Amino acid sequence: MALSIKYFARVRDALGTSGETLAWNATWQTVDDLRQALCARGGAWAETLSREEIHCARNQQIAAWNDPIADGDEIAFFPPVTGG
Amino acid sequence: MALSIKYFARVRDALGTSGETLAWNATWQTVDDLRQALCARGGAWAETLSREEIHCARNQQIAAWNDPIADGDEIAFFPPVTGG
Amino acid sequence: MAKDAVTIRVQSEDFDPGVETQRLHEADPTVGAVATFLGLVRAHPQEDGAVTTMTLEHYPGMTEKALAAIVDEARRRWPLTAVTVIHRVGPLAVGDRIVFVGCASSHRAAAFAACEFLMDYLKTRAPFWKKETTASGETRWVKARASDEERALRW
Amino acid sequence: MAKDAVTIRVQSEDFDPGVETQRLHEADPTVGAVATFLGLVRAHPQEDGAVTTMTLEHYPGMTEKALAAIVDEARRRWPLTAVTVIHRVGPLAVGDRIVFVGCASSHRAAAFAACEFLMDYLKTRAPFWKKETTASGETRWVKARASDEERALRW
Repeated sequence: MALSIKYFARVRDALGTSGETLAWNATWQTVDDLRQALCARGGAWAETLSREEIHCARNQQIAAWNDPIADGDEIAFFPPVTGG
Repeated sequence: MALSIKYFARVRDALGTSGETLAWNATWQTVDDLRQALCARGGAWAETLSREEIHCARNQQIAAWNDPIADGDEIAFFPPVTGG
Repeated sequence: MAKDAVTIRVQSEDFDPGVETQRLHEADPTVGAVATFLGLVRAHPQEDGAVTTMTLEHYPGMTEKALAAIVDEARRRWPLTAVTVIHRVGPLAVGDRIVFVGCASSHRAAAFAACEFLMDYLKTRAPFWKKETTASGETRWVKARASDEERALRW
Repeated sequence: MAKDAVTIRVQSEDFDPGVETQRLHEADPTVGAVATFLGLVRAHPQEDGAVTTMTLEHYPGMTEKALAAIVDEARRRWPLTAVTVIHRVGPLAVGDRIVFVGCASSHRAAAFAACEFLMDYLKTRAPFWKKETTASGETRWVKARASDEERALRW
Protein backbone atom coordinates (compact mmCIF):
# COMPACT_ATOMS: atom_id res chain seq x y z
CA MET A 1 0.00 0.00 0.00
CA ALA A 2 1.00 3.65 0.14
CA LEU A 3 0.04 7.12 1.35
CA SER A 4 -1.68 9.64 -0.90
CA ILE A 5 -0.30 13.09 -0.06
CA LYS A 6 -1.97 16.33 -1.19
CA TYR A 7 -0.78 19.95 -1.04
CA PHE A 8 -3.03 22.98 -1.41
CA ALA A 9 -2.83 26.72 -2.02
CA ARG A 10 0.38 28.44 -0.84
CA VAL A 11 1.85 25.10 0.26
CA ARG A 12 1.36 23.62 -3.22
CA ASP A 13 2.83 26.72 -4.89
CA ALA A 14 5.88 26.65 -2.62
CA LEU A 15 6.50 22.92 -3.13
CA GLY A 16 5.76 23.02 -6.85
CA THR A 17 3.51 19.96 -6.68
CA SER A 18 -0.14 19.29 -5.86
CA GLY A 19 0.56 15.85 -4.44
CA GLU A 20 2.38 12.58 -4.57
CA THR A 21 2.09 8.92 -3.68
CA LEU A 22 4.53 7.86 -0.99
CA ALA A 23 5.54 4.31 -0.07
CA TRP A 24 4.40 3.44 3.44
CA ASN A 25 7.03 3.48 6.16
CA ALA A 26 6.14 1.35 9.18
CA THR A 27 8.12 3.62 11.54
CA TRP A 28 5.58 6.48 11.07
CA GLN A 29 3.12 6.58 13.94
CA THR A 30 1.62 10.08 13.73
CA VAL A 31 0.93 12.59 10.97
CA ASP A 32 3.78 14.63 12.45
CA ASP A 33 6.18 11.76 11.74
CA LEU A 34 5.23 12.03 8.07
CA ARG A 35 5.59 15.83 8.17
CA GLN A 36 9.11 15.50 9.63
CA ALA A 37 10.07 12.96 6.98
CA LEU A 38 8.99 15.44 4.29
CA CYS A 39 10.86 18.30 6.00
CA ALA A 40 13.99 16.15 5.96
CA ARG A 41 14.07 16.63 2.17
CA GLY A 42 15.34 20.13 3.00
CA GLY A 43 14.97 23.35 0.94
CA ALA A 44 11.35 24.38 0.22
CA TRP A 45 10.11 21.29 2.06
CA ALA A 46 11.74 22.25 5.33
CA GLU A 47 10.73 25.89 4.89
CA THR A 48 7.10 25.25 3.95
CA LEU A 49 6.08 22.38 6.19
CA SER A 50 6.72 24.10 9.53
CA ARG A 51 3.89 22.93 11.80
CA GLU A 52 3.29 26.47 13.05
CA GLU A 53 2.20 27.64 9.62
CA ILE A 54 0.19 24.80 8.17
CA HIS A 55 -2.71 22.51 8.93
CA CYS A 56 -3.10 18.85 8.19
CA ALA A 57 -6.07 16.66 7.27
CA ARG A 58 -6.16 12.88 7.54
CA ASN A 59 -8.68 11.16 5.27
CA GLN A 60 -10.39 14.50 4.62
CA GLN A 61 -10.84 15.43 8.28
CA ILE A 62 -8.80 18.06 10.12
CA ALA A 63 -6.08 16.23 12.09
CA ALA A 64 -3.97 17.12 15.11
CA TRP A 65 -0.22 16.60 14.69
CA ASN A 66 -0.18 13.64 17.06
CA ASP A 67 -3.11 11.86 15.38
CA PRO A 68 -2.19 8.31 14.28
CA ILE A 69 -1.33 7.63 10.65
CA ALA A 70 -1.94 4.34 8.81
CA ASP A 71 -1.03 2.76 5.52
CA GLY A 72 -3.56 3.76 2.82
CA ASP A 73 -4.37 7.16 4.36
CA GLU A 74 -4.97 10.32 2.36
CA ILE A 75 -2.97 13.07 4.08
CA ALA A 76 -3.21 16.76 3.09
CA PHE A 77 -1.09 19.75 4.09
CA PHE A 78 -2.40 23.29 3.61
CA PRO A 79 -2.26 26.84 5.01
CA PRO A 80 -4.98 28.23 7.34
CA VAL A 81 -8.26 28.43 5.41
CA THR A 82 -9.55 31.73 4.01
CA GLY A 83 -12.91 30.99 2.40
CA GLY A 84 -16.29 32.57 2.97
CA MET B 1 -56.69 74.92 19.41
CA ALA B 2 -57.24 71.32 20.42
CA LEU B 3 -55.63 67.91 20.87
CA SER B 4 -55.84 65.20 18.23
CA ILE B 5 -56.20 61.85 20.00
CA LYS B 6 -55.65 58.52 18.25
CA TYR B 7 -56.35 54.96 19.39
CA PHE B 8 -54.88 51.86 17.80
CA ALA B 9 -55.36 48.09 17.73
CA ARG B 10 -56.89 46.53 20.87
CA VAL B 11 -57.29 49.97 22.46
CA ARG B 12 -59.31 51.22 19.50
CA ASP B 13 -61.44 48.06 19.46
CA ALA B 14 -62.15 48.35 23.19
CA LEU B 15 -63.04 52.06 23.00
CA GLY B 16 -65.03 51.70 19.77
CA THR B 17 -63.33 54.71 18.17
CA SER B 18 -60.09 55.34 16.27
CA GLY B 19 -59.74 58.86 17.56
CA GLU B 20 -61.24 62.17 18.50
CA THR B 21 -60.50 65.87 18.71
CA LEU B 22 -60.50 67.15 22.26
CA ALA B 23 -60.69 70.77 23.40
CA TRP B 24 -57.48 71.86 25.13
CA ASN B 25 -57.57 72.02 28.93
CA ALA B 26 -54.91 74.30 30.38
CA THR B 27 -54.72 72.23 33.60
CA TRP B 28 -53.12 69.32 31.72
CA GLN B 29 -49.37 69.32 32.15
CA THR B 30 -48.32 65.78 31.20
CA VAL B 31 -49.64 63.08 28.89
CA ASP B 32 -50.66 61.20 32.03
CA ASP B 33 -52.98 64.10 32.97
CA LEU B 34 -54.77 63.57 29.64
CA ARG B 35 -54.88 59.80 30.20
CA GLN B 36 -56.47 60.31 33.63
CA ALA B 37 -59.04 62.71 32.17
CA LEU B 38 -60.02 60.05 29.63
CA CYS B 39 -60.16 57.35 32.33
CA ALA B 40 -62.55 59.59 34.29
CA ARG B 41 -65.14 58.86 31.60
CA GLY B 42 -65.44 55.44 33.28
CA GLY B 43 -66.50 52.11 31.72
CA ALA B 44 -64.31 50.95 28.82
CA TRP B 45 -62.20 54.11 29.13
CA ALA B 46 -61.17 53.40 32.70
CA GLU B 47 -60.64 49.70 31.91
CA THR B 48 -58.63 50.18 28.74
CA LEU B 49 -56.42 53.16 29.51
CA SER B 50 -54.59 51.69 32.50
CA ARG B 51 -51.01 52.91 32.17
CA GLU B 52 -49.64 49.44 32.90
CA GLU B 53 -51.15 48.02 29.72
CA ILE B 54 -50.72 50.72 27.11
CA HIS B 55 -48.12 52.97 25.57
CA CYS B 56 -48.43 56.58 24.52
CA ALA B 57 -46.92 58.62 21.70
CA ARG B 58 -46.76 62.40 21.58
CA ASN B 59 -46.46 63.92 18.12
CA GLN B 60 -45.59 60.50 16.70
CA GLN B 61 -42.76 59.79 19.13
CA ILE B 62 -42.94 57.34 22.03
CA ALA B 63 -43.65 59.35 25.19
CA ALA B 64 -43.12 58.71 28.89
CA TRP B 65 -46.16 59.30 31.10
CA ASN B 66 -44.67 62.39 32.67
CA ASP B 67 -43.70 64.01 29.34
CA PRO B 68 -45.19 67.47 28.91
CA ILE B 69 -48.31 67.96 26.80
CA ALA B 70 -49.19 71.11 24.82
CA ASP B 71 -52.12 72.50 22.92
CA GLY B 72 -52.07 71.27 19.31
CA ASP B 73 -50.36 67.95 20.12
CA GLU B 74 -51.20 64.66 18.46
CA ILE B 75 -51.45 62.07 21.23
CA ALA B 76 -51.85 58.33 20.58
CA PHE B 77 -52.66 55.45 22.94
CA PHE B 78 -51.95 51.86 21.92
CA PRO B 79 -51.01 48.42 23.27
CA PRO B 80 -47.41 47.11 23.21
CA VAL B 81 -46.29 46.70 19.61
CA THR B 82 -46.22 43.27 17.91
CA GLY B 83 -44.86 43.85 14.41
CA GLY B 84 -41.95 42.23 12.62
CA MET C 1 -23.17 56.09 3.57
CA ALA C 2 -25.12 58.10 1.02
CA LYS C 3 -28.61 59.02 2.15
CA ASP C 4 -30.10 57.12 -0.78
CA ALA C 5 -28.48 53.92 0.49
CA VAL C 6 -31.24 53.81 3.14
CA THR C 7 -34.56 52.32 2.03
CA ILE C 8 -37.56 52.27 4.36
CA ARG C 9 -40.92 51.18 3.04
CA VAL C 10 -44.29 50.44 4.70
CA GLN C 11 -46.59 48.87 2.14
CA SER C 12 -49.47 46.47 1.57
CA GLU C 13 -47.83 44.97 -1.54
CA ASP C 14 -45.47 42.03 -1.42
CA PHE C 15 -41.73 42.53 -1.98
CA ASP C 16 -38.94 40.45 -3.55
CA PRO C 17 -36.11 39.50 -1.14
CA GLY C 18 -33.85 38.67 -4.10
CA VAL C 19 -34.28 42.09 -5.67
CA GLU C 20 -33.78 43.81 -2.31
CA THR C 21 -30.63 41.79 -1.56
CA GLN C 22 -29.17 42.70 -4.96
CA ARG C 23 -29.96 46.40 -4.44
CA LEU C 24 -28.04 46.35 -1.15
CA HIS C 25 -24.70 45.68 -2.84
CA GLU C 26 -24.82 46.29 -6.58
CA ALA C 27 -23.98 50.01 -6.41
CA ASP C 28 -20.97 49.73 -4.09
CA PRO C 29 -17.92 47.52 -4.84
CA THR C 30 -16.67 47.85 -1.23
CA VAL C 31 -19.59 45.73 0.05
CA GLY C 32 -18.29 42.33 1.12
CA ALA C 33 -21.19 41.22 3.31
CA VAL C 34 -24.99 41.38 3.14
CA ALA C 35 -26.99 40.02 6.09
CA THR C 36 -30.75 39.78 5.64
CA PHE C 37 -33.76 38.74 7.67
CA LEU C 38 -37.12 37.71 6.25
CA GLY C 39 -40.15 37.34 8.54
CA LEU C 40 -43.16 35.30 7.43
CA VAL C 41 -46.68 34.59 8.69
CA ARG C 42 -46.25 31.13 10.15
CA ALA C 43 -48.66 28.35 11.03
CA HIS C 44 -48.75 27.45 14.76
CA PRO C 45 -49.33 23.70 14.56
CA GLN C 46 -49.28 23.10 18.32
CA GLU C 47 -51.64 25.86 19.33
CA ASP C 48 -55.38 25.84 19.69
CA GLY C 49 -57.10 27.32 16.65
CA ALA C 50 -54.98 27.32 13.50
CA VAL C 51 -54.25 30.80 12.17
CA THR C 52 -55.57 31.38 8.66
CA THR C 53 -54.95 35.09 8.18
CA MET C 54 -53.08 37.86 9.91
CA THR C 55 -53.85 41.57 9.69
CA LEU C 56 -51.06 44.07 10.26
CA GLU C 57 -52.14 47.46 11.53
CA HIS C 58 -49.79 50.41 11.96
CA TYR C 59 -49.70 54.10 12.90
CA PRO C 60 -49.22 55.95 9.60
CA GLY C 61 -46.76 58.79 9.98
CA MET C 62 -45.25 57.54 13.20
CA THR C 63 -44.25 54.19 11.70
CA GLU C 64 -41.94 55.76 9.12
CA LYS C 65 -40.39 58.06 11.76
CA ALA C 66 -39.84 55.18 14.18
CA LEU C 67 -38.18 53.04 11.49
CA ALA C 68 -35.98 55.95 10.38
CA ALA C 69 -34.86 56.49 13.99
CA ILE C 70 -34.04 52.79 14.39
CA VAL C 71 -32.03 52.77 11.15
CA ASP C 72 -30.17 55.95 12.20
CA GLU C 73 -29.22 54.26 15.46
CA ALA C 74 -27.90 51.19 13.60
CA ARG C 75 -25.84 53.41 11.27
CA ARG C 76 -24.43 55.23 14.31
CA ARG C 77 -23.32 51.93 15.86
CA TRP C 78 -21.93 50.05 12.84
CA PRO C 79 -20.18 50.98 9.56
CA LEU C 80 -22.91 50.17 7.03
CA THR C 81 -22.91 50.89 3.31
CA ALA C 82 -26.65 50.28 2.82
CA VAL C 83 -29.72 49.41 4.88
CA THR C 84 -33.20 48.30 3.78
CA VAL C 85 -36.27 47.88 5.99
CA ILE C 86 -39.59 46.86 4.43
CA HIS C 87 -42.70 46.08 6.50
CA ARG C 88 -46.06 45.07 5.10
CA VAL C 89 -49.43 46.15 6.47
CA GLY C 90 -52.98 44.90 5.86
CA PRO C 91 -54.29 41.33 5.50
CA LEU C 92 -51.75 38.51 5.06
CA ALA C 93 -52.03 34.71 4.84
CA VAL C 94 -49.84 31.92 6.28
CA GLY C 95 -46.58 31.83 4.32
CA ASP C 96 -46.78 35.49 3.29
CA ARG C 97 -43.77 37.75 3.75
CA ILE C 98 -44.20 40.33 6.56
CA VAL C 99 -40.84 42.03 7.03
CA PHE C 100 -37.44 42.30 5.36
CA VAL C 101 -34.34 43.80 6.94
CA GLY C 102 -31.04 43.88 5.05
CA CYS C 103 -27.66 45.39 5.99
CA ALA C 104 -24.61 45.72 3.74
CA SER C 105 -21.10 46.37 5.02
CA SER C 106 -17.47 45.72 4.17
CA HIS C 107 -17.33 43.08 6.90
CA ARG C 108 -19.73 40.44 8.11
CA ALA C 109 -19.64 41.22 11.85
CA ALA C 110 -21.21 44.67 11.27
CA ALA C 111 -23.77 43.34 8.78
CA PHE C 112 -24.91 40.56 11.12
CA ALA C 113 -25.04 42.71 14.26
CA ALA C 114 -26.90 45.58 12.61
CA CYS C 115 -29.46 43.24 11.01
CA GLU C 116 -30.27 41.54 14.32
CA PHE C 117 -30.30 44.88 16.17
CA LEU C 118 -32.76 46.32 13.64
CA MET C 119 -35.14 43.37 14.03
CA ASP C 120 -34.97 43.52 17.83
CA TYR C 121 -35.66 47.26 17.85
CA LEU C 122 -38.35 47.06 15.17
CA LYS C 123 -40.14 44.32 17.16
CA THR C 124 -40.34 46.49 20.28
CA ARG C 125 -40.33 50.11 19.06
CA ALA C 126 -42.13 50.38 15.72
CA PRO C 127 -45.93 50.87 15.92
CA PHE C 128 -47.22 47.72 14.24
CA TRP C 129 -49.88 45.41 15.68
CA LYS C 130 -50.83 41.92 14.52
CA LYS C 131 -54.36 40.54 14.63
CA GLU C 132 -54.84 36.82 13.93
CA THR C 133 -57.94 35.21 12.45
CA THR C 134 -58.42 31.52 13.26
CA ALA C 135 -60.07 28.89 11.06
CA SER C 136 -63.31 29.34 13.03
CA GLY C 137 -63.34 33.03 12.12
CA GLU C 138 -62.40 34.27 15.58
CA THR C 139 -60.02 37.24 15.73
CA ARG C 140 -57.48 37.98 18.44
CA TRP C 141 -54.74 40.55 18.91
CA VAL C 142 -51.28 39.00 19.20
CA LYS C 143 -49.78 39.60 22.64
CA ALA C 144 -46.37 41.23 22.99
CA ARG C 145 -43.69 38.82 24.22
CA ALA C 146 -41.42 39.61 27.15
CA SER C 147 -38.60 37.77 25.33
CA ASP C 148 -38.70 40.38 22.56
CA GLU C 149 -38.28 43.17 25.10
CA GLU C 150 -35.35 41.31 26.70
CA ARG C 151 -33.67 40.86 23.32
CA ALA C 152 -34.00 44.57 22.55
CA LEU C 153 -32.43 45.46 25.90
CA ARG C 154 -29.25 43.52 25.05
CA TRP C 155 -28.02 46.24 22.70
CA MET D 1 -35.88 18.61 9.88
CA ALA D 2 -36.13 16.40 6.81
CA LYS D 3 -32.76 15.46 5.36
CA ASP D 4 -33.70 17.14 2.07
CA ALA D 5 -34.10 20.44 3.88
CA VAL D 6 -30.29 20.65 3.96
CA THR D 7 -28.64 21.99 0.80
CA ILE D 8 -24.85 22.11 0.48
CA ARG D 9 -23.29 23.04 -2.83
CA VAL D 10 -19.72 23.80 -3.93
CA GLN D 11 -19.79 25.13 -7.47
CA SER D 12 -18.12 27.44 -9.98
CA GLU D 13 -21.47 28.77 -11.25
CA ASP D 14 -23.20 31.78 -9.74
CA PHE D 15 -26.31 31.33 -7.59
CA ASP D 16 -29.47 33.38 -6.99
CA PRO D 17 -29.96 34.55 -3.38
CA GLY D 18 -33.64 35.26 -4.04
CA VAL D 19 -34.31 31.73 -5.28
CA GLU D 20 -32.35 30.24 -2.37
CA THR D 21 -34.22 32.37 0.18
CA GLN D 22 -37.57 31.29 -1.28
CA ARG D 23 -36.54 27.61 -1.19
CA LEU D 24 -35.73 27.91 2.52
CA HIS D 25 -39.34 28.56 3.50
CA GLU D 26 -41.78 27.72 0.72
CA ALA D 27 -42.21 24.05 1.63
CA ASP D 28 -42.85 24.53 5.36
CA PRO D 29 -45.65 26.77 6.75
CA THR D 30 -44.12 26.68 10.24
CA VAL D 31 -41.17 28.81 9.08
CA GLY D 32 -41.46 32.31 10.53
CA ALA D 33 -37.88 33.47 10.11
CA VAL D 34 -35.19 33.21 7.43
CA ALA D 35 -31.76 34.70 8.14
CA THR D 36 -29.30 34.82 5.26
CA PHE D 37 -25.75 35.91 4.63
CA LEU D 38 -24.26 36.77 1.26
CA GLY D 39 -20.49 37.21 0.87
CA LEU D 40 -19.08 39.11 -2.11
CA VAL D 41 -15.66 39.80 -3.62
CA ARG D 42 -15.07 43.37 -2.46
CA ALA D 43 -12.77 46.13 -3.63
CA HIS D 44 -10.20 47.28 -1.03
CA PRO D 45 -10.00 50.99 -1.81
CA GLN D 46 -7.46 51.80 0.91
CA GLU D 47 -4.99 49.04 0.24
CA ASP D 48 -2.04 49.03 -2.06
CA GLY D 49 -2.79 47.30 -5.36
CA ALA D 50 -6.48 47.15 -6.20
CA VAL D 51 -7.83 43.62 -6.46
CA THR D 52 -9.22 42.79 -9.89
CA THR D 53 -9.91 39.06 -9.57
CA MET D 54 -10.04 36.45 -6.84
CA THR D 55 -9.53 32.74 -7.30
CA LEU D 56 -11.15 30.33 -4.84
CA GLU D 57 -9.40 27.01 -4.42
CA HIS D 58 -10.77 24.14 -2.34
CA TYR D 59 -10.10 20.54 -1.36
CA PRO D 60 -12.64 18.49 -3.34
CA GLY D 61 -14.12 15.74 -1.21
CA MET D 62 -13.08 17.23 2.11
CA THR D 63 -14.93 20.50 1.47
CA GLU D 64 -18.33 18.83 1.25
CA LYS D 65 -17.63 16.73 4.36
CA ALA D 66 -16.47 19.77 6.34
CA LEU D 67 -19.54 21.78 5.35
CA ALA D 68 -21.85 18.86 6.22
CA ALA D 69 -20.22 18.57 9.66
CA ILE D 70 -20.64 22.31 10.27
CA VAL D 71 -24.32 22.18 9.25
CA ASP D 72 -24.90 19.12 11.48
CA GLU D 73 -23.43 21.03 14.41
CA ALA D 74 -25.74 24.01 13.74
CA ARG D 75 -28.78 21.70 13.58
CA ARG D 76 -27.73 20.11 16.87
CA ARG D 77 -27.57 23.53 18.56
CA TRP D 78 -30.67 25.25 17.14
CA PRO D 79 -34.14 24.16 15.96
CA LEU D 80 -33.88 24.74 12.21
CA THR D 81 -36.36 23.77 9.54
CA ALA D 82 -33.97 24.26 6.61
CA VAL D 83 -30.33 25.19 5.99
CA THR D 84 -28.55 26.14 2.77
CA VAL D 85 -24.81 26.63 2.28
CA ILE D 86 -23.44 27.47 -1.18
CA HIS D 87 -19.79 28.30 -1.81
CA ARG D 88 -18.28 29.13 -5.18
CA VAL D 89 -14.83 28.06 -6.39
CA GLY D 90 -12.70 29.18 -9.30
CA PRO D 91 -12.04 32.70 -10.68
CA LEU D 92 -14.29 35.55 -9.46
CA ALA D 93 -14.32 39.33 -10.06
CA VAL D 94 -15.02 42.25 -7.69
CA GLY D 95 -18.75 42.29 -6.92
CA ASP D 96 -19.21 38.57 -7.59
CA ARG D 97 -21.06 36.41 -5.07
CA ILE D 98 -18.78 34.00 -3.15
CA VAL D 99 -20.89 32.42 -0.43
CA PHE D 100 -24.51 32.14 0.67
CA VAL D 101 -25.69 30.80 4.03
CA GLY D 102 -29.40 30.69 4.89
CA CYS D 103 -31.20 29.32 7.95
CA ALA D 104 -34.96 28.92 8.39
CA SER D 105 -36.68 28.45 11.75
CA SER D 106 -39.93 29.14 13.53
CA HIS D 107 -38.25 31.95 15.46
CA ARG D 108 -35.73 34.60 14.56
CA ALA D 109 -33.24 34.04 17.41
CA ALA D 110 -32.39 30.53 16.14
CA ALA D 111 -32.24 31.63 12.51
CA PHE D 112 -29.87 34.54 13.27
CA ALA D 113 -27.61 32.58 15.62
CA ALA D 114 -27.29 29.56 13.32
CA CYS D 115 -26.54 31.74 10.30
CA GLU D 116 -23.76 33.63 12.06
CA PHE D 117 -22.38 30.41 13.61
CA LEU D 118 -22.26 28.75 10.17
CA MET D 119 -20.32 31.66 8.68
CA ASP D 120 -17.85 31.75 11.58
CA TYR D 121 -17.23 28.01 11.35
CA LEU D 122 -17.09 27.99 7.56
CA LYS D 123 -14.49 30.79 7.64
CA THR D 124 -12.18 28.83 9.93
CA ARG D 125 -12.93 25.14 9.26
CA ALA D 126 -13.85 24.61 5.61
CA PRO D 127 -10.90 24.04 3.22
CA PHE D 128 -11.17 27.04 0.92
CA TRP D 129 -8.31 29.38 0.02
CA LYS D 130 -8.48 32.76 -1.68
CA LYS D 131 -5.84 34.07 -4.09
CA GLU D 132 -6.05 37.71 -5.17
CA THR D 133 -4.80 39.14 -8.46
CA THR D 134 -4.00 42.86 -8.44
CA ALA D 135 -4.34 45.29 -11.32
CA SER D 136 -0.60 44.89 -12.07
CA GLY D 137 -1.10 41.15 -12.51
CA GLU D 138 0.56 40.16 -9.24
CA THR D 139 -1.02 37.29 -7.33
CA ARG D 140 -1.03 36.78 -3.56
CA TRP D 141 -2.65 34.32 -1.21
CA VAL D 142 -5.05 35.97 1.25
CA LYS D 143 -3.82 35.63 4.84
CA ALA D 144 -6.06 34.10 7.49
CA ARG D 145 -7.25 36.64 10.06
CA ALA D 146 -6.92 36.08 13.80
CA SER D 147 -10.26 37.87 14.27
CA ASP D 148 -12.00 35.09 12.32
CA GLU D 149 -10.53 32.48 14.64
CA GLU D 150 -11.64 34.52 17.67
CA ARG D 151 -15.18 34.80 16.33
CA ALA D 152 -15.37 31.04 15.77
CA LEU D 153 -14.23 30.40 19.34
CA ARG D 154 -17.19 32.37 20.75
CA TRP D 155 -19.63 29.54 20.02
